[in-house]
Amino acid sequence: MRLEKRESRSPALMLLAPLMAVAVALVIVGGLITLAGASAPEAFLKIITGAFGSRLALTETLTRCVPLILTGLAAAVAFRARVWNIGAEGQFYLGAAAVAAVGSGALGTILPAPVLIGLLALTGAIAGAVWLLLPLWMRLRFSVDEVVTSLLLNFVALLIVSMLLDGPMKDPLAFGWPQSLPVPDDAMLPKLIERSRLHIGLLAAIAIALLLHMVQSRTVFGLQTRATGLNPDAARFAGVPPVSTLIKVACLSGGFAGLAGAIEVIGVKGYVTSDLSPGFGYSGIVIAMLANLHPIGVVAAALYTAAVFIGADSMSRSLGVPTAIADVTVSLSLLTMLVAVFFTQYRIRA
Amino acid sequence: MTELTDILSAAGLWAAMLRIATPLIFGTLGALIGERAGVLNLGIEGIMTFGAVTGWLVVFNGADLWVGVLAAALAGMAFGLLHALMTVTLGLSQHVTGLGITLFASSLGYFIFRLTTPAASTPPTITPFQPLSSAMPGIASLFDGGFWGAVVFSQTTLTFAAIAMAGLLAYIIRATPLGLAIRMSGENPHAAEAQGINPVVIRYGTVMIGSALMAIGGAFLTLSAFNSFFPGMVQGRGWICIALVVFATWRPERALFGALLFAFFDAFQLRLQAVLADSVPYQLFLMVPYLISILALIVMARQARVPQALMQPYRRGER
Amino acid sequence: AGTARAQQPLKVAAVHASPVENAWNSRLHDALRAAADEGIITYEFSEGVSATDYARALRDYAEKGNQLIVGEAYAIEREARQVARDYPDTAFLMGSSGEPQGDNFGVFGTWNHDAAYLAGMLAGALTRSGTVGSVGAMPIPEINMLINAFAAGVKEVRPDAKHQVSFIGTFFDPPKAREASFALIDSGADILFGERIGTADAARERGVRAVGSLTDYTSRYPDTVFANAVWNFRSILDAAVRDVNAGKTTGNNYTPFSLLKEGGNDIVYVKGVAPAEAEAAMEAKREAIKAGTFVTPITTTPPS
Amino acid sequence: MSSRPILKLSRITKRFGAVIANDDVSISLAQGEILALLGENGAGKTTLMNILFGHYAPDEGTVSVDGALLPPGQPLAAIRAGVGMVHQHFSLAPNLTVLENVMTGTEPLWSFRSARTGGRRKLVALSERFGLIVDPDARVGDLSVGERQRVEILKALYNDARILILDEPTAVLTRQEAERLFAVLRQMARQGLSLVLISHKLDEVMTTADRVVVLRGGKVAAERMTADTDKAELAELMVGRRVTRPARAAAKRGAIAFEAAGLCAAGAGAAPLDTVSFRLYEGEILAIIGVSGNGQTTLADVMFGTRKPDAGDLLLHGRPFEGGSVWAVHEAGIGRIPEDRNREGVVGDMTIWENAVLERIRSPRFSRRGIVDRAAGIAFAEQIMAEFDVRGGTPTRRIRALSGGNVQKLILGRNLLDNPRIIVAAQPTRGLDEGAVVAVHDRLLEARQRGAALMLISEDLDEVIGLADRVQAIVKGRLSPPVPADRADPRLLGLMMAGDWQRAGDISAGEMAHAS
Ligand SMILES: Nc1ncnc2c1ncn2[C@@H]1O[C@H](COP(=O)(O)OP(=O)(O)OP(=O)(O)O)[C@@H](O)[C@H]1O
Ligand SMILES: Nc1ncnc2c1ncn2[C@@H]1O[C@H](COP(=O)(O)OP(=O)(O)OP(=O)(O)O)[C@@H](O)[C@H]1O
Ligand SMILES: [Mg+2]
Ligand SMILES: [Mg+2]
Repeated sequence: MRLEKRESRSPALMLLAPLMAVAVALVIVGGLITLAGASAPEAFLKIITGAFGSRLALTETLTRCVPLILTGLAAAVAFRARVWNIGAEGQFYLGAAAVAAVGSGALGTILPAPVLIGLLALTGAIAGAVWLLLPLWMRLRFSVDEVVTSLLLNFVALLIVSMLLDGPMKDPLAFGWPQSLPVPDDAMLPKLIERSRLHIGLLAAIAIALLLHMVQSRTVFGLQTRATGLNPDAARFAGVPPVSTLIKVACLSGGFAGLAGAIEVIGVKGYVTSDLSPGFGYSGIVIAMLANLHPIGVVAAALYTAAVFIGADSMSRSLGVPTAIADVTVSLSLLTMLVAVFFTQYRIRA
Repeated sequence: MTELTDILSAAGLWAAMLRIATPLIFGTLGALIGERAGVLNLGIEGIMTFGAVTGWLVVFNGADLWVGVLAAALAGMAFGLLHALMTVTLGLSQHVTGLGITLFASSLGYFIFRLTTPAASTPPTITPFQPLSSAMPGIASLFDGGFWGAVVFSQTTLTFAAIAMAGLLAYIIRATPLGLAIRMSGENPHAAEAQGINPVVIRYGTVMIGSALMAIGGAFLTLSAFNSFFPGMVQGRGWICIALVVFATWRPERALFGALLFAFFDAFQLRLQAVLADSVPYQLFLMVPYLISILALIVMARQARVPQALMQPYRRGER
Repeated sequence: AGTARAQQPLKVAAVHASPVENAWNSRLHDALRAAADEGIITYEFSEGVSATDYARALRDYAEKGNQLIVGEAYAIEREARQVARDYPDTAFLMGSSGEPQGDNFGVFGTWNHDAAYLAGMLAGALTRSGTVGSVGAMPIPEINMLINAFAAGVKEVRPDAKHQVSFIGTFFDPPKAREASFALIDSGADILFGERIGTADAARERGVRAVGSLTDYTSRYPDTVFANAVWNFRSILDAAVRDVNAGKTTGNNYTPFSLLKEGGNDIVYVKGVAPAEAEAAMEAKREAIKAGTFVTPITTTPPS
Repeated sequence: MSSRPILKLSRITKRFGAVIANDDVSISLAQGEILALLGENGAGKTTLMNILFGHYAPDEGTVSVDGALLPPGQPLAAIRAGVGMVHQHFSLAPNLTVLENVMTGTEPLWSFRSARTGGRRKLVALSERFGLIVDPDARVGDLSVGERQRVEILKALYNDARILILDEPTAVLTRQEAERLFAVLRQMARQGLSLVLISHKLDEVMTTADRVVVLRGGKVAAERMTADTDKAELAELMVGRRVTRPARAAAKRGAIAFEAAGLCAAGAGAAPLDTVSFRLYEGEILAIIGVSGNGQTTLADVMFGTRKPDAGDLLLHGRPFEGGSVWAVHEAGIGRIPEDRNREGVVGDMTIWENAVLERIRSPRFSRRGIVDRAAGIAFAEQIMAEFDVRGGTPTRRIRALSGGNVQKLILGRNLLDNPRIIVAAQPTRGLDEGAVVAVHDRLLEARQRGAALMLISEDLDEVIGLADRVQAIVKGRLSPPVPADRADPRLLGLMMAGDWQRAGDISAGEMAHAS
């Protein structure tokens, strides 16, 4: 028995594989739910209604999509150029912290809202980019692989943010809780739907994904970064400047992750805490992989991931199943989906 | 200043160092052995959590402590098998799979814990491993009151097992044919195959054994360091292990040293707090192992001693 | 309308940021379960809810028709208050260091400092080394005032006593709390005030004594824990349920129901461990607090 | 030489998806025999040997050694049966020592200690016996290519191989290294080892092998005793039609197209250039020869624009030229054919059209304001494929699907289609089969005929003698004076590459003044 690369992929397969993945995940989750004494079919129904079945469900699913799309794009754009950015989590936090630092300062009070929002988004993106340029610099200067360095820098970033929240950025009115000063109301993104958490960041994230897709498929820059990722030597021979290409890619990737943090602050939270992200940076990596590094695919994969989580979380509340079922469902369906994506590319031959 | 020397000369500090280091030693060795064969296992954080749950649950339901350790190891192996299936056989991206397994194993562990333990307002407890001083009072009494007595005999058997494991792995990797086969699989699996070694089997083996060690490291937290399980109690220790592997430049003996060094910082930091209150942010201490690891990487990259096939999938008959 | 509603139990939900075994949450959880058992309320809950999900859980419960939602707003003040504005017909009762808001956002603090003070008096009488220690999560006001009250109690009976504190930087890491406790014992403390779980375990292992906080730990650590500064959420809950059922505003500060004189906190101790005269002095102080003649000092700055 | 067959491959068939790599192949090998396996790129030689060694399991057919069947797909069984393989691409671990590389897998995995002392003794004895000298404790990553080749052979010998397979062992060796290797191989055969040799170099085959098997399209096309055949026949058997290397016609030498004076450049990991001077004339091929590692890679890099010179003057059609930029070189109308087509020439996972336009993507012909004109790129690729006979794909398929020869034709095509006035070609036929070599040579000579100036950097002396008008040798980063090619023979070129320019100069004396 061995694996063999498929010559072509039939549309039926491309449709069937993800469905199989969902089915397998649901069967296992269904078993766990039954163990917990609830009815599996009812639970599945609750997952769907929990993700899409009400205004709250839908807006919450979409709200959670926003950071996932951006961190997914961060991973996708980097991986395509073979920059192994595992550090989106750290970039997310630094982006968020930078936004809170700038937004809660004097600038936050004098600038008009649109300018302020633009400035803050840019600030977050820059902070995130800088945090990825660091491991990239180590790669270019010392040939240190960025997989491990960018991963390690996540924890450094989180500790830095935590230190800032205990120190200079601490909100004196937060009763000692380690959280930053809030950004002014002017800096908060307008809501898409009133009485919900859904903000216009969603449109921005989707627009960025579309734009990125255009850039990657139509432009010289897209062609060149793809070449650099696939074969850096050949790209260099063809006159693609290797260092500046990698730097541009890192700026985009770190920028997206930083922007995700920024938008989480000015879209949802209003300030920074050291538990701002439930692993958005890491989820982004898996999402990018599910999407085969395709920007539009990232939007779909982010929606899928968000929906599964929100749905399962809500189901756990409705049926009294332990809350952890939500994370079990998400992680299982990510793992099965990874395998499904694999089998769209390979077949088993006896 | 005298406070510093007081802290440093107290046996408690050194005993704490050994205790804090133990799960890190297990975890680091577990990650290291897999990486030596070419497989990065970022599932460590989740596998440690699952080991902590499993070990505890088994003992809570009446089994012997060592049965708990064994159960944790087996559970770890199961996740190792999953990781190997996905990364070795299917050749899926190792970091993505590992991150997925971390989320899966920790949430599943938490879920099972919730299902199987009675609702209680304080967490139910077990009787954990006892320090050597009570396990072998005869020998311990010889050292009674002494520095060594306090440092060594306050540990449980698992701590000594961790240290012995570091020595054993160092020996295996350096001096045995198996160790050579592992190294070859991590450096160039094609070359290993050309020498009649099946790198796939080696990778499965090391990932599964490594995951078992990680799970034992997790079980130490519930069976020795503490007596109950809490969700999230692994608290990032797995990630520290990943850093320590790099710090150790993929050598078990240095992994032992690295884990002890980190544990020393942690124990020292806690004691310093008691006297110095809050003059230095504790986060700075916690950053140290990560920063040192990055430094180690920079120094080492020149020597190119990173396993060359680390994270590269190997599929037979594909080019 | 009030009496009609009182017929059927109030729909209550709680959102716990930590697992329900966490000492603080367990106090809410126990009180809510007890009230549910008595048929006063129905109770459902989510636990281990991260900050990102917290506001959604609140909204979800509000949408599902719960009349009172109990939780902790500490780390998500701004969002929690927005939720309360968005769901004006639902009552919220949140652990918070802030002020109540509007008609439906009530707050409460965890004030078991009276009991901590009393436990400190026993500890002060018991310590041989003259050094006691406290292990806390983070230096936030509620934890500070608790540890400060304990230290003040110690010093009332033993003015020369030394009090050391260690913060573990996280709310939930029992092995770490245990290590921090060892560190305190190493530096001479022979009685530990365990604001965090893990402390009493270390004390038991080293053969020193410990004081529990929030919950009664005596049966869990029989020879180690001799006193507990127990906090009873039930009095707060009852007050809030009363207000909801009566159709009154719940935008109140319910913290005073935490006070010893309201039954919100009290010392639970093993008689005969401390010298009889120390127990007597402590009981006298307890009566004084009840009578209002003594007000336990409230110091929210970090202890040193 | 005994004729007892020690190895038998019977009716082997192997498919990869739709491709039939081996189709009912049967081969036998006698003890002490050297068998050469010939065939075009993609004929299935490597696949067949991988089956013999157990890397692949055949779809049909069997392998037997000494009459005993080998279980399919188990390298260990093949090793135990005495089969050793030196792979087309080295399979060594650079971070391990020579001894460790050799000893891996030779002992029972579960033994408590690796018998290193005994292993070292055996290795040293073997290397002395066969003249394969290498330090057992050296890190393999620090060894030269030739030394690594020796380690590969020692690995096989250490396992007591009685049958040794060598897959294109000389592709990366210098001529001297290759000759030394063949001497060792012949000695091994005399000592009773049986060998299978894969090579595209017919000279090597003729001088080393006893017998030749030719594969074509996965089938055995012919079998000959070396004594009964010649190079021309073998070439024809391989390709399936008559192939003759094109002859160089007389061409008119024109003006100086490119000139370098006192050129110095540091090499990254490669040897640097030390005050190098040369002239390229229109209608002429200047060959640069040399033992690899003497600076030809750096020279090529400078000509390709991927390396900036540190000192010296470059003149392009008499005007100063900056260099150091791929774009400038491209704009100057210099065609570039890289040394390693797979590493530098193409991006395997991109399409044929993208590979065709990648280096000229910034030209307004293929992009406007940063937006790629896909239609123009596809049209360009179609034109190349038609004119240069690139077979095996369409413009929108990934280039990985093409064989080496076709990839090389595409690279030639994208450069030659616009009739550049200067062409720099580095090792343009390395690893190609005879048919592909002829096609490439045809194109290069055609360009010379229409007046282009060519620089040919090559280690293949037959190629140089067949194509070049003048030859310069590069030794330790310095260039020898040029020698006219019609006076050059392998002996003279050998002297030049050895750095003995004085004697080389004497031999071709009289022609020197004329040549420069
Ligand atoms: N791993 C593989 N997967 C798919 N197809 C393969 C694989 N290996 C070889 N092939 C196919 O088998 C055929 C024979 O390839 P092989 O490598 O044996 O050729 P070769 O004769 O060694 O060529 P060369 O002279 O270039 O080394 C190729 O045309 C290719 O289609
Ligand atoms: N992974 C693969 N899958 C399918 N076919 C392949 C694969 N690799 C190579 N081939 C096929 O193998 C044939 C020869 O490939 P190969 O790489 O051996 O070329 P080559 O002529 O040896 O090139 P080079 O000399 O540059 O290595 C081609 O026809 C190509 O289609
Ligand atoms: Mg081949
Ligand atoms: Mg080839």
